[in-house]
Amino acid sequence: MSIFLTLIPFVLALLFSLAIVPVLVWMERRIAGLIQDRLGPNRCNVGGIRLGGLIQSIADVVKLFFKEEIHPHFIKNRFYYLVAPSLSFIAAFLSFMVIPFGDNYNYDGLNFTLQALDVDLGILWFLGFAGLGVYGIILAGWASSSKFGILGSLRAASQVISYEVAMSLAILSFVISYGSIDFRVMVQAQSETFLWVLPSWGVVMQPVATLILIVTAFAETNRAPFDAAEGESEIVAGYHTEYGAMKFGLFFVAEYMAMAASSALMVTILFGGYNLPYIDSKFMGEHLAFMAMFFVLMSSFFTFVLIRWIKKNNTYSSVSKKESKIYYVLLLGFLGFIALGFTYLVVFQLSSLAIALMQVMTFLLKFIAILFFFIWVRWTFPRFRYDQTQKLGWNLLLPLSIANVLVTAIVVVGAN
Amino acid sequence: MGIKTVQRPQKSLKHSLYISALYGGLKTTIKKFTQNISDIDSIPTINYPEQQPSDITSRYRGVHRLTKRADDTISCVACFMCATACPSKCIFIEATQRTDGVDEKMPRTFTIDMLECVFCGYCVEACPCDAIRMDSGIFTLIAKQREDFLYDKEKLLSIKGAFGNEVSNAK
Amino acid sequence: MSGYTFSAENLKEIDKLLKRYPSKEALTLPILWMVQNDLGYLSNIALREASKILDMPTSHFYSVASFYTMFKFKKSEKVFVELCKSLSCELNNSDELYEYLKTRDDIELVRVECLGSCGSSPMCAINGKYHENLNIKKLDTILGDKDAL
Amino acid sequence: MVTIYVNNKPIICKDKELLIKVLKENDIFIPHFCYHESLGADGNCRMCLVEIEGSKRPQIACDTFVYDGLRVHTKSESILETNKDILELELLSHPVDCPTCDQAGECSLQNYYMEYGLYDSRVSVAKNKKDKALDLGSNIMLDQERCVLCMRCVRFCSDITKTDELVVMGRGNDSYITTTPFMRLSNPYAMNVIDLCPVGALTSKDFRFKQRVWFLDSTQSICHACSKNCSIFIDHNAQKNQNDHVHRFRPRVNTMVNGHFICDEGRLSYKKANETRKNDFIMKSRISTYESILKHTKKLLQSENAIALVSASLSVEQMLLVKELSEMYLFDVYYDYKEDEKFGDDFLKSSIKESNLYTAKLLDFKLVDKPYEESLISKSLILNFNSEFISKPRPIEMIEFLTHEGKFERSSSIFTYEYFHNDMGLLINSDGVISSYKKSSKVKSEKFTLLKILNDLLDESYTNESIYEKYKELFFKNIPYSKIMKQSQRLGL
Amino acid sequence: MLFKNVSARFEIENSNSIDVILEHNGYEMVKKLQEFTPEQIIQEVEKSGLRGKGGGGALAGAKWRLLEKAKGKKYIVINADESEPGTFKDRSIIEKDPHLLIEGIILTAYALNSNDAFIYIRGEYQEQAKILQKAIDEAYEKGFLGDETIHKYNIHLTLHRGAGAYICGEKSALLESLEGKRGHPRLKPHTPSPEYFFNNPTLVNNVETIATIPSIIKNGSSFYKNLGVEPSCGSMLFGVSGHVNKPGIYECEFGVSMLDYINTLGGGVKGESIKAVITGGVSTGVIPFEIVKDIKLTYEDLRKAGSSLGTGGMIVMNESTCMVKALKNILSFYHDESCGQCTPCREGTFWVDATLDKFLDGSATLEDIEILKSNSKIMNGKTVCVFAPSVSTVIDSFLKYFQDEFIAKIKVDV
Repeated sequence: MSIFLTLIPFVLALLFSLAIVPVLVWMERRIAGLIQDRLGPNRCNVGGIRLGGLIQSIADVVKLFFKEEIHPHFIKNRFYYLVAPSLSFIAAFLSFMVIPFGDNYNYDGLNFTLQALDVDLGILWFLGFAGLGVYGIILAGWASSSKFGILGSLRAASQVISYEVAMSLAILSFVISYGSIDFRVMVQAQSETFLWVLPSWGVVMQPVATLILIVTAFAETNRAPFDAAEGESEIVAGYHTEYGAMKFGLFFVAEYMAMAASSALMVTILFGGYNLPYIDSKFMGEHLAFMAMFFVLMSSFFTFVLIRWIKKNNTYSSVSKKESKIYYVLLLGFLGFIALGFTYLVVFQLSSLAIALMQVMTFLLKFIAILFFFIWVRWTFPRFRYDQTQKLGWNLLLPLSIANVLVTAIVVVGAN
Repeated sequence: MGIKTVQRPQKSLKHSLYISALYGGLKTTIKKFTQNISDIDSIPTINYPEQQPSDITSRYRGVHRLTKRADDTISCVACFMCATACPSKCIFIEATQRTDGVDEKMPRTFTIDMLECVFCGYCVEACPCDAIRMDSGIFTLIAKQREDFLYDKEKLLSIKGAFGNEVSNAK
Repeated sequence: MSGYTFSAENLKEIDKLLKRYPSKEALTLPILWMVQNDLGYLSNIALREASKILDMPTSHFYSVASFYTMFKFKKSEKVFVELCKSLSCELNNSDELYEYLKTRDDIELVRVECLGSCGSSPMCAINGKYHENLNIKKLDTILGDKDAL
Repeated sequence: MVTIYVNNKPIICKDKELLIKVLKENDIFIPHFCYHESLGADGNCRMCLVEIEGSKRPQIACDTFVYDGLRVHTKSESILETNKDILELELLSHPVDCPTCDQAGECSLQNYYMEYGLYDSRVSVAKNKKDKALDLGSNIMLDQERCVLCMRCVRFCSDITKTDELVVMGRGNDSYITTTPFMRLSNPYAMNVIDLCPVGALTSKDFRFKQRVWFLDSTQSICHACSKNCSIFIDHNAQKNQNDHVHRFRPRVNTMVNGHFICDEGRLSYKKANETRKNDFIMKSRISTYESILKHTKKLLQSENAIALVSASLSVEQMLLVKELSEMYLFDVYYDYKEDEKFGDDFLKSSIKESNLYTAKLLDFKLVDKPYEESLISKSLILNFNSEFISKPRPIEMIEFLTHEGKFERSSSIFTYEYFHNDMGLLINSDGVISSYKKSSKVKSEKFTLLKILNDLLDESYTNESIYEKYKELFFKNIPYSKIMKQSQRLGL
Repeated sequence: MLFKNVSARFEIENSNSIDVILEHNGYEMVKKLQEFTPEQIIQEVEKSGLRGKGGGGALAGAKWRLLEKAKGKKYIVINADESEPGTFKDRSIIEKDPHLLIEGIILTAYALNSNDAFIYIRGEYQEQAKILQKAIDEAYEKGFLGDETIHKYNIHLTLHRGAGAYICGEKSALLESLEGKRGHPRLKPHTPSPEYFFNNPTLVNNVETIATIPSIIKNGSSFYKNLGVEPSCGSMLFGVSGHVNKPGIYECEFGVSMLDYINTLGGGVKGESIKAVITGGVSTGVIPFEIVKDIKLTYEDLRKAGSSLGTGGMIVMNESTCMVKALKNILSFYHDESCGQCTPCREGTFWVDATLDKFLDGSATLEDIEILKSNSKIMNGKTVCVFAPSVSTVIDSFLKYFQDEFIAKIKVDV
């Protein structure tokens, strides 16, 4: 049992990083569709179950797995060519490993950390591995022996160099504010209040650094509007022009994972991490029943909203009614499971587990919201030109972040 | 003389911060998103292929076809104007002597590689004989292998126009 | 068509003319006339013979002969009527004659440009002989008298 | 020398020169149909009307002789108007069947229409009907409707070949060009009328409907059909997804060699360029690689007692490298040639069919006669440089350098090299004129050139230029390479 | 009004026979040939102000001088290729007094030191050629022509028959034809020079011009000079045809009123009134009655009226004539007769002819009038010879005076 419980953080990390990718892809497509007055993927199904099109992403993954591997003949260095996507993937994956999804929890007197890798230097790890991701890209571009590839990777590399500095400095100002580089400490620091009413979230404490962090996070992950590195209108697909099948898939997954990691980072240092505002683990432990009730009520509210929405909108074909019924059953079942689960945990006073569960749910909610924001931004803003990207990075964000660090340091030193 | 010089708008602080513009953009898209998600049926969508589009007009650039003259002979004279105009160089013609007395020259082979075609319609514009048209109304190109996308003369001749006016309008 | 030989009389005439003109080439038209007067048309064999006499390519004879309207490349057995269509004749109703002659199928009718009989129009030349101040009745009698033609 | 002013710009030219010639030499646009450098003026097309100061009416440039101070305008409004009107008349009876016309793309009517016309047709009367697609013989098709009666073809047959097959028949608007009745075009230079014809009236039956000319790339080259070495353009192209294909040879103006024309046989010899060998490297009837066959050859050259036979059609540079090779490995070089008395004439056809015999003699190669057969007895290796006259009396090692299929495919090792249409080089013709042929920059060559193969055998890296320069003092009267590239040079006999 | 100089012997019966002619002062001057020096004859012709009667009206003396100065064997060619519709004066000389022509030729040849003369007669004149040939033979017989002549001057005269090409009336085309080629006019020399027949300097003169010579030599230059009105000296065989009661050839002095000529000699117009007159063969253009009534028959007067005297063959048209049809007739003549050498003429004549067809079948539009005008412009002055410019003159004159009739034929767009 304890081994099982030890594995929980890993499983969660895997879920949040790897398993979120198909969901993200689905979200991206559907949101893009809805923003653009389209429907997005909605046809792919397993036995009539379409999960709103989510099956499409799964089908895509399957397709990518089984596609023919093509190695262009002009690629001289097969090893680097093959290692590049893996490098990107591993870097993105590892950077996720230090994100805490909840407070520590106890079971049977054992203490578990809700963090895949229980390290104290969270931010440094994150920065280290997030920065490493670009090596994969550079290697891919170079090993492709393709002009588009090398141009894409050069763009990506220069972009990362330009924005890494500003990002680090922005994070430095958070580190100064929170006085720690440990994510968990940061989260706890954010559960307090600021100016009596506001939650002391990073976004409130450090608005400028927040802005810088968000912008640089976009740039770091090569997301629109900073995706000149794969600007298909000029350089086909940038660094992954010569990649196909699962090799491309790895880049694809890595990109989304990097995005997920960035979101997780933002949740953690800007939006109070796994905590609800004003409420920390201690408070939860003290008002467990009330909190549980709140969560169950919230869940049922969302469930009923979702059911109403399905009822109204799932009119695609004659089988949709049947499908909807299955969804109702599943959703209600899930709700029932949550309600029963909480009841069980509350009744048997497994407060630590209950708190962990609630915190993971909170984290997930914030996480999805940030991801939504990522997607929303992508389908709103046009791509920056390469020179504009550089200008923004060096001329605006860098001085701003330096100034912010200085001001923060002065305030913190002055306050102490 | 005819050039009007337009002053670029002066950059105000509001402009250079871009905040309001960013906000405006995000507002527009989220508005669309919420509107659409709350009433998905309001998105005008054709459930193709169960539902077939009904709004294809004669100007729609569908799959090419070769027209015939009033006397039911091929109207193409293999002048290569289409192949010359083609930006993707996907029209392959071999000319030969025409023996049916209608004209001097006709294509022996006339092949369009539909996989390379970008459906720009330049070939139709270029044709002096109204011999190639894109008025078939066919918008789906499906085949099981690459070779099937090579539309040869017989195939192109067999495609019917979807909007009447079968015969070439050339003199 | 076994061949064509110029008559002795013609050859003598050619010899005489050769002395008059500065160059052989100038005899083209006289020789063509000889052939046409002889045969009624220009036959290929005769032209080849002519080209030998004048030491000129045959093509020259075709080119020159086709330039002039009076040379014929085909033999015609019918009565050859050249009806003037120029302005003076037209003003004096040559059209009427034309309509009439069109109905006759025993003649080969050609409308030609001015034959220089404007003062005695309308007119036509039948087998080269001028008939002037015509009207349908007069024309009818002329054509009726086959022997006189 | 006198100074004339064309559109107010001074031009210095010879006195009493034809104005149109001066204008053309100075690249001043002057439309014309009947005038041709080789045939002179006829004055019938009236396209070359120019305005001459001091003369009331426009004058034709092909009947105006220049004198000092002549002031000519070719672009004044009235002249442009006049040219446009005359062009309209030229097009009046023209069927405008450019889609089916092979001349489209190199047609004077089209070019002038682009220059002066671009108007909508005003013609509402029925066009004259004449014969189309007449086969005149000698690979020539005539379309009388397209003819503008410039008489270039007729004048060519009467003035240049003096065969008088073509003739203009009829008068005025009904006149037409045809062959003399019961005659067909049959002179050995007949196809030149295709190039002479400024419109699409005379087209080549051989090239008919094969390709549109705007797809063709032209390369300056030399005809290899006889030792006259007429300058030609090779018109070739590679269609998408296909190999390069030579479509025709056209004469290239070279006053030192062939003037404006080439013979029909030379013109049709382009077919040989499309029949080159498929397999590149053969060793004992098996497909092999360049490296291995090179190694094999070097080994043989070092160990065996060799003799070489060269084709007298190799270029100067190729022969020079063969000479280098023979000096390195100490073997004798022989050549042979064919003489066809029936083929030669005093115009553009030479009875010697090998195009570079002059150089073979110049380099002291030995003429094949009895000693060659005798010397074979003691030899154990024959090197054959594309010669047709090779014989192989007994089983003997043989290395062949071929452009086309050879006689001894089975028993020899073969290097295949690029035929002249994809190569560059120098040739010296039977009159001792050295000319250069160039390589198209557009063709992607798959085969090696003989120069490259020989360089590899020699372990040297001569270029066409460097090998020539090395020997120019010795054999070529010190004429610099660059000068030959620009213009043929006379070496003298 | 009627004046008899060249036509003096026309009325005599069998006037084309040498015996009859000899009785009527025939070959009078030739017999006295040796009394004159060649220079004297040339001077007389020069002084007389004799103008070429073939249409151009250039001074004959100047032309003779050009030839006289030229080097080489000289030839004389008599242009009897009279093919212009409305013109038939040379025919009357040939038919009625061929010996006058021969006499003129001998005088001219003597004056210009030429021993070979040719008469180029149009192919259609078969009967006339026979008459002329007979006359020549008679002259040879009587010793006026040949190697040993009674007047001690050797001259050979050859009759050369054309074969039906109007353009051969143009002197350079005539020489081309005489040389045995297609009758294409030659490119004009850039300086004044005589014509050349196989590179030999050659005089080409009209039949009537040469036929006038004997009378000038006989009566002296002042006699001829005093005829007519300066600078249109002398008399001319004017012809009249078309809508007149007495069509024919009547010799008059220059300066006679055109209307008088038509009414008295021509016997008046058929029908009610004169609508228009084509003044001197169809190539001279048309003038309407308003101008006709004030005009005198001189070169200058007619030039002023925008026409020209041409060959003096008038075609009279009465009020019933359709001018569109008349123009169509003339243009189809030009279309038929264009030699096809120069593009503007070859295609232009075809186009205007075909355009006129459109007027006649009622399918013409306003643009077709523009086409006629622009073609008339392009045919003027862009060609080798004056054939195309005449077409342009004709079209211009018809459109100038009778455009209304053309517009009336235009299809009315509904």
